[in-house]
Amino acid sequence: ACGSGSDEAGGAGDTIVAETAFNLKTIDPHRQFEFTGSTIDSAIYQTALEFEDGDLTKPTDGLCSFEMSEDSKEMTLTLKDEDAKFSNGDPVTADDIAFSFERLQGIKGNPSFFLDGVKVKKVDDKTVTLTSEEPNPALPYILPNSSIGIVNSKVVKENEGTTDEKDGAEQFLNENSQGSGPYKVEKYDADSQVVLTANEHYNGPEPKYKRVVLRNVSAETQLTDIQSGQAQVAYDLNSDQAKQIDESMGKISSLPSTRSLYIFNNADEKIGGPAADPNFRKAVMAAIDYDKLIDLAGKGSQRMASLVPNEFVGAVPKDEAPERDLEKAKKLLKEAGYDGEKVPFHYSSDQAVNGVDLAQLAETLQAQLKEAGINLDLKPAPSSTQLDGFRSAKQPMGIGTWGADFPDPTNYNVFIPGGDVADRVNWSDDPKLKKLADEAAKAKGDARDAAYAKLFKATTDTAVWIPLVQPVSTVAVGSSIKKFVSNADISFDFAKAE
Amino acid sequence: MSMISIRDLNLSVTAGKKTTHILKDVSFDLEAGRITGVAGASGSGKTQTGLAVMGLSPTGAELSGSIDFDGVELVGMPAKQHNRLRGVQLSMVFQDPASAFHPMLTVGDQITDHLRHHQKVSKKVALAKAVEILGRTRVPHPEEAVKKYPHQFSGGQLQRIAFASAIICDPKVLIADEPTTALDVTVQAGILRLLRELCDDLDLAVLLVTHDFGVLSSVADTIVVMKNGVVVETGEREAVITAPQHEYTRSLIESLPGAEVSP
Amino acid sequence: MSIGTPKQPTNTPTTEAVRRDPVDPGLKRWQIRFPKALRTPLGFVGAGILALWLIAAIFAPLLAPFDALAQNFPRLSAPNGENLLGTDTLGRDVLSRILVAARTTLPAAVFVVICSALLGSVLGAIAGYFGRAVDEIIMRIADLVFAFPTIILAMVIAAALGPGLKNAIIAILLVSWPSYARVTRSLVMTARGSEYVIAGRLLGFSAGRSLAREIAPNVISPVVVLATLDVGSAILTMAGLSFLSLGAVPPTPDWGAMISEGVSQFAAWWIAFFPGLCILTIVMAFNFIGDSLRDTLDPHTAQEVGETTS
Amino acid sequence: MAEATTAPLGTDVASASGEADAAQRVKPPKLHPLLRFILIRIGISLILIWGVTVVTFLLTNLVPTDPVAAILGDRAAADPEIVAQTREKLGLDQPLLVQYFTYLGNLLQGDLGVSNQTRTPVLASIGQVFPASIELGIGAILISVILGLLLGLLSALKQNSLVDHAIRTLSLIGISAPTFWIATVAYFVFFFRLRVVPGAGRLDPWITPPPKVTGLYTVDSLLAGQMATFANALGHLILPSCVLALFTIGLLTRFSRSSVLDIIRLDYVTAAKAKGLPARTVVFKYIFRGALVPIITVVGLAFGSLLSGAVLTETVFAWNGLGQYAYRGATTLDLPVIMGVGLVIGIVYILVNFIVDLIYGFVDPRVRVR
Amino acid sequence: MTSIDQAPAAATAHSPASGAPLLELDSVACEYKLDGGGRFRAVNGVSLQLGRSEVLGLVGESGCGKSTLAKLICGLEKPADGSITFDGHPVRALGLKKRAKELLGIQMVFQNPYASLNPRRRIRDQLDDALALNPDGTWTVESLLEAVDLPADSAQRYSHSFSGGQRQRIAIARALAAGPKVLVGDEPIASLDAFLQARIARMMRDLAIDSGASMIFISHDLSVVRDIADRVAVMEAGRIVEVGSTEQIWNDPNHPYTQKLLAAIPKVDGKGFIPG
Ligand SMILES: Nc1ncnc2c1ncn2[C@@H]1O[C@H](COP(=O)(O)OP(=O)(O)OP(=O)(O)O)[C@@H](O)[C@H]1O
Ligand SMILES: Nc1ncnc2c1ncn2[C@@H]1O[C@H](COP(=O)(O)OP(=O)(O)OP(=O)(O)O)[C@@H](O)[C@H]1O
Ligand SMILES: [Mg+2]
Ligand SMILES: [Mg+2]
Repeated sequence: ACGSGSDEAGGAGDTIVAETAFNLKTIDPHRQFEFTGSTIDSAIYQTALEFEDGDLTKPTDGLCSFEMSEDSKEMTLTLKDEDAKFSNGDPVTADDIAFSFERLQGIKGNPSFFLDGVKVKKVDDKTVTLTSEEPNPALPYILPNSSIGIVNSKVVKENEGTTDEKDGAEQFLNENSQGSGPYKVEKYDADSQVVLTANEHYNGPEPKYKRVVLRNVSAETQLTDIQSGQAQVAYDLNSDQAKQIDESMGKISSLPSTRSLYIFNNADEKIGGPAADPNFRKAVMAAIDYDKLIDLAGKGSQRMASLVPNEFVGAVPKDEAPERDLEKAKKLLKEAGYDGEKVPFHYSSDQAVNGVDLAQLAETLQAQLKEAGINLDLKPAPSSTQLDGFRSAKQPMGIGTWGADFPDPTNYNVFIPGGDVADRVNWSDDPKLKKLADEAAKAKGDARDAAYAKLFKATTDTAVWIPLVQPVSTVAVGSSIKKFVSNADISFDFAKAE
Repeated sequence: MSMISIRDLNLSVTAGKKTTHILKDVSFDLEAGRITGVAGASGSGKTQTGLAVMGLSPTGAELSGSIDFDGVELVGMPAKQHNRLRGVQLSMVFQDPASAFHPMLTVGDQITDHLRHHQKVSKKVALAKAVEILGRTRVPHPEEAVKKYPHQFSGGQLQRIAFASAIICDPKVLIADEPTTALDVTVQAGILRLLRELCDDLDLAVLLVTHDFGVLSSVADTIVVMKNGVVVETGEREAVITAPQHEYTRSLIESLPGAEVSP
Repeated sequence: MSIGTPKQPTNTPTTEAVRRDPVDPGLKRWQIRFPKALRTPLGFVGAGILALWLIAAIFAPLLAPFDALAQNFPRLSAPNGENLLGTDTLGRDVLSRILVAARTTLPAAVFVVICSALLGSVLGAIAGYFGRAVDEIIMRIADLVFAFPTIILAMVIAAALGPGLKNAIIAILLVSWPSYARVTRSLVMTARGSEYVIAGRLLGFSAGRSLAREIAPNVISPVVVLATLDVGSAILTMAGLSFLSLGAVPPTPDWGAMISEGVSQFAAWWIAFFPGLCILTIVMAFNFIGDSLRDTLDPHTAQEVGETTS
Repeated sequence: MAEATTAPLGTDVASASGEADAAQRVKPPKLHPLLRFILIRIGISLILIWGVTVVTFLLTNLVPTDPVAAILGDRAAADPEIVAQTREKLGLDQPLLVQYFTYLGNLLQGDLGVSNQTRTPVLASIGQVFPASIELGIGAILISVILGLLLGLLSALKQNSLVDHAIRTLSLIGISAPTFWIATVAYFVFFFRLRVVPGAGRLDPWITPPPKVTGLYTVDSLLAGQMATFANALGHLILPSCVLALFTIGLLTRFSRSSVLDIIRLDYVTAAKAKGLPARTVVFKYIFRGALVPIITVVGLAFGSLLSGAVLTETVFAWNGLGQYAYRGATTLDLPVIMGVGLVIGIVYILVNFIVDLIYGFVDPRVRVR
Repeated sequence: MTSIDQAPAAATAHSPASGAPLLELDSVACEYKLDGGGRFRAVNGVSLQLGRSEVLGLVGESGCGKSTLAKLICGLEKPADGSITFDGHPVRALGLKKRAKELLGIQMVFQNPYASLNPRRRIRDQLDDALALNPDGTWTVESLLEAVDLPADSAQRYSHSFSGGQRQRIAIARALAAGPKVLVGDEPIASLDAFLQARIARMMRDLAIDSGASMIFISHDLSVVRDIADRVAVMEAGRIVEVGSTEQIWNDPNHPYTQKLLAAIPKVDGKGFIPG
């Protein structure tokens, strides 16, 4: 009665089965803002710019080539890929590019902020310009995002697509993708699975796997499916699970994650209690056993000296990361006058970030801080409730996560007083940081890197945000796939798998 | 010659470690065309005697002695063989007609299933026979009655149906366990008359279990009186009632209400 | 003999003798019956297992070889000489955690069952005794609760109130009272119509008195039996909620949560296997005892209590 | 004696009083009792269903989370203007009662709302996942009814024998085991170690589901004549439905045992034996039929525990059914999903028990009205 | 003399003129709702009187409404029509209320001895409850048990250790303990075996008359009724068809139904004659 086995999986021929625990609201590129959606959209849509071989510091040409004005205020995109065709055979034009940008901005979806303050203008059949009022050096890092995928404007408009809030093309786009990428949607079911088939008009190399089935399953099932050959790609394995995949079953591809894990402390004394005291916060920072956290997050995870991932421009060098020092922690606690009272510690109980289970992380932190005499009162909640509480700035302490929207330090400005996220811990004012931020905004080239590093180092020193660990993004690939591309840009490239 | 002759019948039931003797050396005869009435207070073993003849003693019961049925020994007879006699040669009618029928099966089905099983007749033939027998036991509208369910009949009617079921295979022995106790006196009279009639017409050997001396006095030909599993007196109807030999029988009769006992 | 003139009762022979009860009549009926029930093999085994668990729970701090919260062992080590049942994903001793978990699970389950038995039987008694509108309202609500599968309703309640032992208990309480209400109602209704209660009413008993004096003693033992069986299902539901991470909040050790942790670590089978075994044995113990107890009830009442406590 | 045989056999008084009975009827019943019974049951079911809508509505209003934030996502929720707009669009600014009637109105139009998490209409999603649970449920019910009844019957017929004790003990163990644990252990042993059953899910992932007719893969694949798909779907069904059935087997075994024991004691069974009927007939025609009526009721109840079990089992077997959908809804506090699932499950449960009542009414000629 | 007339209200205003019947039923009717809808008139236009220290037998076949009538008298059913008066007080349906003091003089002995005693309470407690109604009475638990021919140690036991006949005697004792003026026996002997029936019935009569009470004795066993009743009422399908002294009913029945009923009683004469 054996209906499975890796041999048969190989025999399943041109289908690739990929598994992840879904967080999927839509695959309308201009609305999607979650991992699952962008995984799918990056296989369906092409973008104006791309990262060179997945190196997040090197934006390069995609559908277009680009040129940035001296003052970083104007970007000119020139249609480069003349043969690019949408899945219905229509060629990609400058109209499509301009429409896609305008639609992203106009429908006010989650990713609309990407092009905040940018004016889109089609110059001619080959050229589109993007003009910003303020210098916008991050733009080349933003455009490769799959949320800014280029859609077939003609078809989308025919199906209630507009560039304002009246847009009604979402459902159409979920079921009938309008991209020029290697795949198109065959079946969309946000609860259980999404099936992609090859786009026969794709002008790149023809993918070996003509069908992609992306299934919604839990990490533990992903593990057994990879092991048994039921699935070829698994996105959510944690380090312990990844360890169980041996050579015969498949390979593990690890990349530094673009997501950061941190502890937040509320700066308002009424809400934060002890956490509002810098000495207490610094004590927490000194009480954490970072090596153990690295162990928990698995091979390839790294120390962080700020919230900016180590690979990004503006990252603070790893060796400046905080270290454990229990003596110091105890001393600081004494200074803070902390006498062991319980501090509520919030986190999403149902969330794992690149295989780091937040519940486990919280338990680990609780045990570690205990050694310094800090008592955490764990407050787990489903992500949505948890997020609610955090957003309304009512949580004294807890675990936060941030995934880079685009690989540029400006993406982390939200953590500086005045930024959205800083508001959530009632941290409204810090003149010193303000000054550093202004300096960094003006800096250019290599100076920019250093200026931002300085800003974020100073931010970490306040210990409002305590960077914990930069996890590792793991993709397990079954043994039936012999060759594949997996990089920081797209964690697994279905089209290039063989 | 008697149809059934019971000799030194002993019955004991073992439950757990406790053994109770229910029947002790019971002996009496049933004869064709005669009604033998068994009387006794509650718990004296009347029902168990009847069930022993049918081979339906409770599980864990130990039976010894002899029950001779027309030359065949029933005590110790293998269940399979006994089963071939039950319903065919030996039949039984129970005390409460309402609970002796399955509530979810039609009356016609229930009074013919043993006929169909034992005599391998078709359902149609069996039903035709059922209608005839129901007519014989004076159940009103027999053709419709076979299609009805037990709850659609009154107690007296059901008891008539039970008699029909008992005689449908032309048995030689009929055991009636308190067939009228659950019925009103007026209905009782009809049933007693039916019993008498069937016994005479079909030459049945009837064992009538009852604790009602009125009933015995009306239909029994022979009376057996039991006390705590022991037969204390056996004799002709009139003799036993008018001139009881045993002290126990006398006290039973004297305890009856009113002045029905004629001197 | 003239009609209508009663005779003196003659000294008739009587087959009835005063039946001696083998049990000392000085004890209340249910008091003597329960230990008797435990003398059946199943009841005995159940009581034995339960006793072991009680000892384990009470003396857990002494019995547990290590601190159940301390993460100071190598993570995910298989059962060995030091960690008899292995360690979990955070390097905690599984055996110690299992023992400590019994300390929350057992009292919580017993507590929730006592509460829901009280709530349910009071409501059921009111519904059964007073009938009519009160009965309709209470029983329709009970039907409604029945219309949702236990775990789903409990899941929604627990999710709404937030995870945590307290909320899990509230959730289970809210979903489990109706079975008591049903049983009590039907027992009370039977009792209310029964001749001994009517006899009491004819003697001028008030509703309260007849409920408390006449009916309650006849309802208590079935409810106790039902409750015993129900402790098992409360433990199961509680474990189910923790399995769905809606139960006890970490780091409090909890069997359901341990199983769910183990599920993600298939290779480390010991993490899930042993807590599951604990749940199985303890639920079994309660079911064994409850089952033996039920056998001591009379058949009608046993039917009320049902084979279907789930 | 001659007198006795020739005298007219007067009609039984009981039948005569049947006529009196009619005379004593003050108001004859207007409806056929069976029809009346059905109407009453329908009425009760409708009231219950209405109650279910109230309960789901109230429950979800207890949830201390703002659905707007969940709908909008992290970024958009930061904009108070968009938040206010969405609130208005969803009618969340209305009083509770108005919200309830809007909800009820939508329900009547088959609109169960849209999931906050996936933006998929709840009804459509339930249409997707429900057949999966039904397939699993039917599999489990079949297994548990067949095994449960047979074991119960066997156990009762051999009361107090070794077989009886063994069956009773096993069924007690069956209802004591946590389903999710058994599921995990079974999956580990039978799939992971022994590989005798296929893995999680309803089909091997690379197999295209058969064209949807009923949504049950086994049935649909047969309809489409895809034997390989059928075999695959059946293979996937076996382990989860066995695991799920474990509890209900125990339940039904115990119940049918006690039900059969009750029947065995009855006079009509002795009467059947006294007719010399073969044991087979006595057992199946008389005992079993009598025992079946209460058992049908329990099958209805068992259905409820199957749904409960499904939540936990489906999680382990990645069975994309109602249980998993409910679990996702509950853990993400996806209100429309929770309400939708609660409603559907409540209605299904009520319907199943309505049908059970009807069967009860039809099977038992003494149609009973509560 | 036992009495329950301790309540002043009962002793004063309503004191009935001597010679007035103790219990009077005036064209009483009772209806039951039927399962399938509609109503069933179980008792219809019944008028009856019960004098002091009198035993009235009520006979009729199964289902004719005897128990319903008994319940009406005790206030356990609501009359659809007519009125019942006890000792000058109207008998009202009990409902969920506590029974009115002045009606406590009506007590009942039920048919099923296995259900009429509380299985979870000691016999003594149950008797004490009844004795409490009648503090001035001469009865004690011990004397009651003696009167019904039970060993004194019975008081300490629970009902399950008694046989049917013994239980019925306890039930009689309980009813007597309350010092009733009317004792209603609803087929109190029906579930006993034939040899016990007469004995228990006679015991009931003696105890009731000795304590100054009247009794309504319901039975479908005519010979027992003949044995103990002063007057007999014959009931058919919810109506009383004939009332008369026991002698008159037996020797000279007027109503054809009564005649039929009497004719159906088998005689214990050993003559082999089937009645009816
Ligand atoms: N299945 C059984 N197992 C054990 N003892 C039994 C069983 N059936 C009956 N007895 C006992 O056997 C004795 C005789 O019972 P039986 O039923 O023959 O009495 P009976 O004379 O028919 O009484 P009744 O007039 O009450 O029907 C009683 O003491 C009874 O308790
Ligand atoms: N609660 C009830 N609902 C409907 N009908 C009832 C109810 N109680 C009794 N009846 C009917 O009323 C009629 C009289 O019943 P009752 O119990 O008074 O008869 P009875 O003379 O006491 O009969 P028995 O001798 O069998 O005790 C019967 O036909 C019965 O079916
Ligand atoms: Mg008998
Ligand atoms: Mg009656």
